[in-house]
Amino acid sequence: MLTDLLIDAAKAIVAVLLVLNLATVLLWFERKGSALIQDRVGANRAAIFGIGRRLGVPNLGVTNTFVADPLKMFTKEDFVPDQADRFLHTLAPFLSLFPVLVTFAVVPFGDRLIVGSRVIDLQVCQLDVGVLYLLAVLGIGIYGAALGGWASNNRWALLGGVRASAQMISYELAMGLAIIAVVMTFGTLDLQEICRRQGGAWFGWLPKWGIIYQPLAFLLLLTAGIAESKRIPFDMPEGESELIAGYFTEYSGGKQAAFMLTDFAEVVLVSALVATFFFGGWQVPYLYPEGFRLPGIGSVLLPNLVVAVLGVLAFGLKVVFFCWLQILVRWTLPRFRYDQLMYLGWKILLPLGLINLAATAVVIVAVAS
Amino acid sequence: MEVGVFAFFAVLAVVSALGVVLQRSPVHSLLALVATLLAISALLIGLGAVAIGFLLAIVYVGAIVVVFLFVIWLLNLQRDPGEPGHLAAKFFGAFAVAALTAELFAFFVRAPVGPPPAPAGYGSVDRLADLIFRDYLVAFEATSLLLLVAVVGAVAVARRWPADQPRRSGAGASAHGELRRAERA
Amino acid sequence: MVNGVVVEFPALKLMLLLPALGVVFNLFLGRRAGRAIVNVVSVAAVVGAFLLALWALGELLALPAGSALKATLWSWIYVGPLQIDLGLRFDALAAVMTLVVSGVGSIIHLYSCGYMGEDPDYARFFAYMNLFTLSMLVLVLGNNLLFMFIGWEGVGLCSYLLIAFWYDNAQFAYNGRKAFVVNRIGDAGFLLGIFALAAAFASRGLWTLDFAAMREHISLVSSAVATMAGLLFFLGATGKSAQIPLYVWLPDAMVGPTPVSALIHAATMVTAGVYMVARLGFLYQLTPATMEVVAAVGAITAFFAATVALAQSDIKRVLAYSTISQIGYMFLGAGAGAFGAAIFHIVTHAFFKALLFLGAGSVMHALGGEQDMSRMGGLRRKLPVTHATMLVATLAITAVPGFSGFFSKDEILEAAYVSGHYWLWGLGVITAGLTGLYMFRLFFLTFYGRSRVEAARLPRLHESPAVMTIPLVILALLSLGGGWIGLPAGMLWGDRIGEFLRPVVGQVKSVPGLEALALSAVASAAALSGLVLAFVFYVAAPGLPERAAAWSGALYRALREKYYVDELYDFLVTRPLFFLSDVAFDRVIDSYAIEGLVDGAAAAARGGAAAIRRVETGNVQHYALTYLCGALAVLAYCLYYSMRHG
Amino acid sequence: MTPVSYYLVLGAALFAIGVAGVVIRRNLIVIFMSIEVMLNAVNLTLVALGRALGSTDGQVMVFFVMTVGAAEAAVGLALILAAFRSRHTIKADELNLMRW
Amino acid sequence: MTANLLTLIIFVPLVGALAVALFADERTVWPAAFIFSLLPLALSIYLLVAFNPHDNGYQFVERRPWIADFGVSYHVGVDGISLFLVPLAALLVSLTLLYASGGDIDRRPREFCFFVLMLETGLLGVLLAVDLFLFYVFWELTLIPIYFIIGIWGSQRRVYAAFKFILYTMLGSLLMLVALIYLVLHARGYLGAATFDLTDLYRVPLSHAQARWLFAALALGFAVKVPVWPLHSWLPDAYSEAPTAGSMLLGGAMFQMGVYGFLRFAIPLFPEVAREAAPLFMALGVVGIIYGALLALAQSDLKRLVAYASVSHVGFVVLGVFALDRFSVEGAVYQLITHGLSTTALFMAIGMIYLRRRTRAIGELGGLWRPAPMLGAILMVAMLSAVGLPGLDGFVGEFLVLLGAYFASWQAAALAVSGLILGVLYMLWAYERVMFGPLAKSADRGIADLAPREVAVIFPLIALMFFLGLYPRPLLRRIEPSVVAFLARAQAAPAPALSFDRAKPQEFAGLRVVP
Repeated sequence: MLTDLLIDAAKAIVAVLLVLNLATVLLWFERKGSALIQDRVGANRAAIFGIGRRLGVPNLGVTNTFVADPLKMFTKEDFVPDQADRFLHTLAPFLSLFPVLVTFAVVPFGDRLIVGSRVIDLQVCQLDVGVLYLLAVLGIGIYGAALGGWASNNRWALLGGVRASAQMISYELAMGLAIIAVVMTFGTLDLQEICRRQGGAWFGWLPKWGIIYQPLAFLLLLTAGIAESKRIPFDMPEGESELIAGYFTEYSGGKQAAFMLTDFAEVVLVSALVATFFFGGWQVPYLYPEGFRLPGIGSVLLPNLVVAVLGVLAFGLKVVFFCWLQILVRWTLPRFRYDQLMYLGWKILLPLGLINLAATAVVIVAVAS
Repeated sequence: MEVGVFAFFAVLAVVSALGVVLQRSPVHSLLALVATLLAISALLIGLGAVAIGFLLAIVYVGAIVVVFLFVIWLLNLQRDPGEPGHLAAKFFGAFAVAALTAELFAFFVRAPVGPPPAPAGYGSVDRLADLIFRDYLVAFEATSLLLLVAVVGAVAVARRWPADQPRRSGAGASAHGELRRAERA
Repeated sequence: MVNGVVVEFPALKLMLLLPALGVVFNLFLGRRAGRAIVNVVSVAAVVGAFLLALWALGELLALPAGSALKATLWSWIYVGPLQIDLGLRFDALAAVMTLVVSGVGSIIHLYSCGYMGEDPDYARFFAYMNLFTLSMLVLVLGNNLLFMFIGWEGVGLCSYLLIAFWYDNAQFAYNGRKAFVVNRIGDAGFLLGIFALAAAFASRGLWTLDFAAMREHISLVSSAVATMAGLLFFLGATGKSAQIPLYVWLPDAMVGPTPVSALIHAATMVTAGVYMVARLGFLYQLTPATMEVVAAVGAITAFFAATVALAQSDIKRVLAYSTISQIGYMFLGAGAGAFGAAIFHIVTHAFFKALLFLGAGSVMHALGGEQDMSRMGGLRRKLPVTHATMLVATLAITAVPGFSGFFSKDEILEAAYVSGHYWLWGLGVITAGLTGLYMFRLFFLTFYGRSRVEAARLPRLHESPAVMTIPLVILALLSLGGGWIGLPAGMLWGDRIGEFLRPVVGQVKSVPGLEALALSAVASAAALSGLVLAFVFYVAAPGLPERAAAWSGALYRALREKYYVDELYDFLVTRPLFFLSDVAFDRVIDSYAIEGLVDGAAAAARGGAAAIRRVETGNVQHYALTYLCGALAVLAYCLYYSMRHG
Repeated sequence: MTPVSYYLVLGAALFAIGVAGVVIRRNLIVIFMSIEVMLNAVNLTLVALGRALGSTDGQVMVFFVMTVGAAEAAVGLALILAAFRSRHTIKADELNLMRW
Repeated sequence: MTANLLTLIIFVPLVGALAVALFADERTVWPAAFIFSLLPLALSIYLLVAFNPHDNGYQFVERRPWIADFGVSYHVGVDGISLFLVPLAALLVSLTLLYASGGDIDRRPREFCFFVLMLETGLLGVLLAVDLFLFYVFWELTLIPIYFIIGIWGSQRRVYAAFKFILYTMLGSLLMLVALIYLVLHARGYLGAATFDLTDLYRVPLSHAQARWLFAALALGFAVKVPVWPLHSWLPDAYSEAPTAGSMLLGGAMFQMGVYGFLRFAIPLFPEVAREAAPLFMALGVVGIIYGALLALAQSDLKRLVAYASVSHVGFVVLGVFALDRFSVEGAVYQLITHGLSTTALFMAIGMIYLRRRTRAIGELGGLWRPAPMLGAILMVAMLSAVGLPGLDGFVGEFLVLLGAYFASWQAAALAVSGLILGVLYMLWAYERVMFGPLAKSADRGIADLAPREVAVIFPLIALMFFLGLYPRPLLRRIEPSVVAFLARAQAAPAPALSFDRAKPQEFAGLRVVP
């Protein structure tokens, strides 16, 4: 009984650490990537006792993002504006970061791993209403931004908070519809089950991934996801030109770091969801639990461990790819005006989502009869 | 769902409910409300009604309370400066609530049966969906209509009419005034 | 006791039709038809009635004694067993009365053509006079009590209309109303009498109000009911015939035109009471007690009125009181059982009283409406005919032997004496004296002594035109000879009228010759003494009356003021009545009590509502609180219920 | 498993607290939130009893309570907004025009 | 034609009302309304002719189920008692319309005609209904129009008067409704099926206590309408505040409803209790007579004087009805007719005076005889008829009532006779102050006598007064059988006060006396 508990705890810790590290890597990746895109050098100053320079290694700003910034963040003075609501001010960052990290509990990053007699499901917790959990927790995320803006007793912060929550509600709706479409096609709310149902291939060569069933839902989810994470082009809450830093204007130090982290954690989350729902999560094309069955060539038997590791690697690869995609999107598209944002959210994504839903329903009924 | 876990969530619910009632700042009571709702949805999930538990969380915490927050913002409500007076009403209210709790407790304490083992798929979504879309379909459609009406009503009541200047304080401020102005405009 | 045959005689209906046509013509066409035609039509109507009456009398005389002529207009009220027709009955009693009414009536109608010469409302006047004649004939000819009651009230109405004929003057209108109300009080008594009688017969199974039928079965009625009915009828009679206590209206009725006073308030209407008592003689004879009452009231009223007449200065008021006095005599006669004598006195009284009034009328006509005797005197040269006729009338009324008054009044006094009412007889004799006194006082004051006529009126002083003097002469002849139809037994052709009336009203046994002579001697002596006394007072010694008045002081003033009876009535009846109606009922009971209750209830409801309204404080939380309490109550009950039932 | 009476008692407690909030607090918004608390207390009781009786009807009812709650909140808040805009106050006892 | 004669009589005015309300314009409204009121008059005259005087039951009976499960049937019939009231009501309504068109009602004639015709339907319905439910419906139907007539066209305190009138009558009629319902439910228990039909309800035995309460409720409802003495305070206000036409309708046509209610429903349904209550009501009647007369004496407004006069006369009718004697009941029914005539004539005359002098205060009037002798004559005849001068119609009814009352209790008759005396007093006093004396200064000289229209309006009334006074036989002959039936039904108890036993001859020309 204890070992189960330990295994679960291990899974949970691994999941969280993975996400956090990935987030910081993304931070670095984005800084250097954006510099590359904008044809500039990017962070390359920080070095620990000049070791890198002495060794002739080019300073890629790695120490900047991995050592310098975090240290700075956590040692800076934690400033709370006067007359602001101290309790809310400290609660807000937590409320925005916590929900995102918790969502990963339900994201499957691998198939079953058989270790001796025990079968370990590479998913932090097997919840057959995973999707509902997902939506519920995302809902709580809104409070972080909203309270952040309200508690810092700053007009611009408040406006930022209002914008953020309005935006998140609108796009949560669109994301919900997309997810429902997926749930309808796979007939289950459990994400692991959804991934399993994306195994196998049509006509021998076409893998049965979600994107094939639900291409429109994929696009909806991706757009809504980016909007949810409040990253450019859906950057209203912290639009520099207007609201300085949006709802975390009055934040500094650790709390500021928390908001930054939520930002990147959301990116990872969105890519994970997109991967799970539309790209088979840990499914490797033509890889079945017993091994590869290549179309036309034959099948290669592989031990369970190898299959599991291959699954996890595939999943990791897909997540990284979509993170890259989102960062790319961030540094290419200009920011939307707020009404365009709302227009996109309510007048385009929502109807599309409904239409998609209706179409899927029709198809399912047709197929079923 | 063991008693311990139940106790934790029960205490959390009660405390946060008290928070809702007693907090000075509306935002704090709002957060207390969020806490109560989450505690209740947790209890529901504990009771096996998983689908409705999460739905409760999604609908209430995700949407309704946020709207509350929006309204608090719009009205820019600060901390209530405390409410002196009205002692009679308060005392009488408290007394009535106490009596209510006593009576309810008297009822529920003697509820006889402990919950039997839940049947398979007890709280699952499809059982719930089955009931809603088969036995209670009419009610479901009615509620959809209700929601539509509510939305339209809310917009109609709360929107700012074109003719609205910033209101002089109180004078002629009744709804009738608006109508008259709307006619004039 | 009397068997006569009853013959159908349709002409009776015609007798009523003529005056009715007269009324209709005058009312509707009178104004357009012009004065002459109106005069002719009106007089013709009454004369026609008189001729028909004579014709009917002839027919009646041809029939055996006690018979009657009959005619029925149409069936009136038929309710189950009670069947009342508008039936006419012309028997001996009705004959006499009809002749008097139509005869004297026509004379007076003739006279009023002259008297009302200049009055613009002549059409209305003659309409009323014809209506009066019609009502009087109905009263007299009616064969049952109810039809008679119609006539009874009809004459009351006509007297009201005629008294208040010159309605511009508010006082005249008041007097008219007073007359009608007092009459109405009497009529109420009459009506109650009818009910009592009807109930009495009904209890025996006999449903009728016919005189004949009632007379036949009168034995069915117990004496107690008979007494009550008799008294009630007599109350009606006092109202109509102006006896104590309901006489007060007659003196005030003099404000009407003189022919009206002559016809209605002298000759006909006021005698209706006596006729009614005579007609219901069979009822009265059942109970001697009522007879006593009738006689007593009659005598007392006679005496009382005579005393008041002494002190009146208005010529018509004197005549009014004299009428009351004379009718008192008639009731004395009736009360004494001599209905025949009473009727005979009606006849003679009609002649000389009508003459006196018309004479007074012609005097006033000559003096331009002057009524106060203190401003007359010495008129005998200017008004010779009036003077002569008035002399005859005055002699007749004071019962100077030979004149008509003597015979009828003597018969009454004799009957009174015979029936044992000695002190009533004494009172009667005294009154006879007083009558002589006040009548000649009037005569001398008017025609003899210094002329006190105002200078202004002197030039116009002239004898009345022929149309007025001829009736005076006719009436004078009748007053003179009228008495001869009722001579005391034994003389010449005896008591023709008494014989004629006996089948209907019976007759008192006459007194042996000697005693009768003695009685009439005493009465005549009293009368003559009155005459002499008057001569002494008013002709011989002009100053004497003032000195006498000064000496008697309070008594004289009391007489002049009619014993302050009007003021007494006013104090006892009219003032409390109006107080009762205005203050007690209208203000206190109606508006305060009943209205108060109603409005009070409304106010209470409004008050209650105002109190309850406070509950709506407008505060949402109070409502929530009340809601909560309600819920608590329900819960408590459920708890209690579950507790009890486990 | 915890006996159902615990849930009922908890539900009752929450309901009572909600009622107290409604009756005592002056601020309309807080009143509104207390109402939400009352609603959810009822939801809890419904599901608990449903669970005790083994039927899902309780949950269906909760579903409908939620929709009604949502509609009520929407309209209620709109009313509060309109009231504030015209009367400049959301104190329950100051909004008492509908009185005698 | 004779099959549904009564239905025609009842509903022609309603049709007329609707027609007038919808189609008539300013010019044609009065003639149209008048013609529509003439129709029921003609029909009711035909009814008079076709009525079989010897049958004492209901004639021209029409009976169709209406609300079957409640036992309510459309059951109308006419008998001796209601026979003459119907044409009278129709006549009075026609005359009212004719009179109103002559300047009395100047505002909104269409609504006025509508209300008058509707009132006529209600009134005729009340008189002809034999089914209790139908009766109640018509009873309520009459309330609404008269409320508006007083309320809209009345004088200053009209709203107060109309409201008070409605409250009084409504209170009474609600009690009546409760009694009706209780009776019907009780009947259902006994007869098996609920029935509102009067003749069926006769057969329902009731315990004395029940009967007592039911009679009290019904009696109160009718007593308010009659009005019996203590409940009369609505009458003076209603009569004096209503427009002349309204007073005519109220005083002339609607006045019979209360008494008719007693005769048709209250007494026959609960004879024992009625007999028991007879002395009380007789006393109230007598009080009413004297009270009304004294009040009339104290009034300064002509209309209020006539109002109290009618309170006094109603006292006679109540006395007559509750003497429960053949003569008095027949006299009472007769007086219903004659009082209707005389009150209407009086109000008409007062209306004419009002049109000429614009005031009804007796103090300000005076000397009208000189310029308007015909008006004076008409007022005189109307007053004398009201006071009961023999030879006019008032006397016949009064005589019979008093005769019957005398049989019942001579004390009551004796007191009631005082009413006659007081009657003359207040009538003539008023007449004198209005007609005689010098013409009041304030009056302008140009007072005209009666116009031809006015003569046409009042002539039928005066003619009827003389006719009914001199030749009442045809009416009495037709009323008699029904009164006998009514009394048989009420088993006229030996009058308490009468010392002698009343050997009542039972046999008449071939008449069936229905127990």
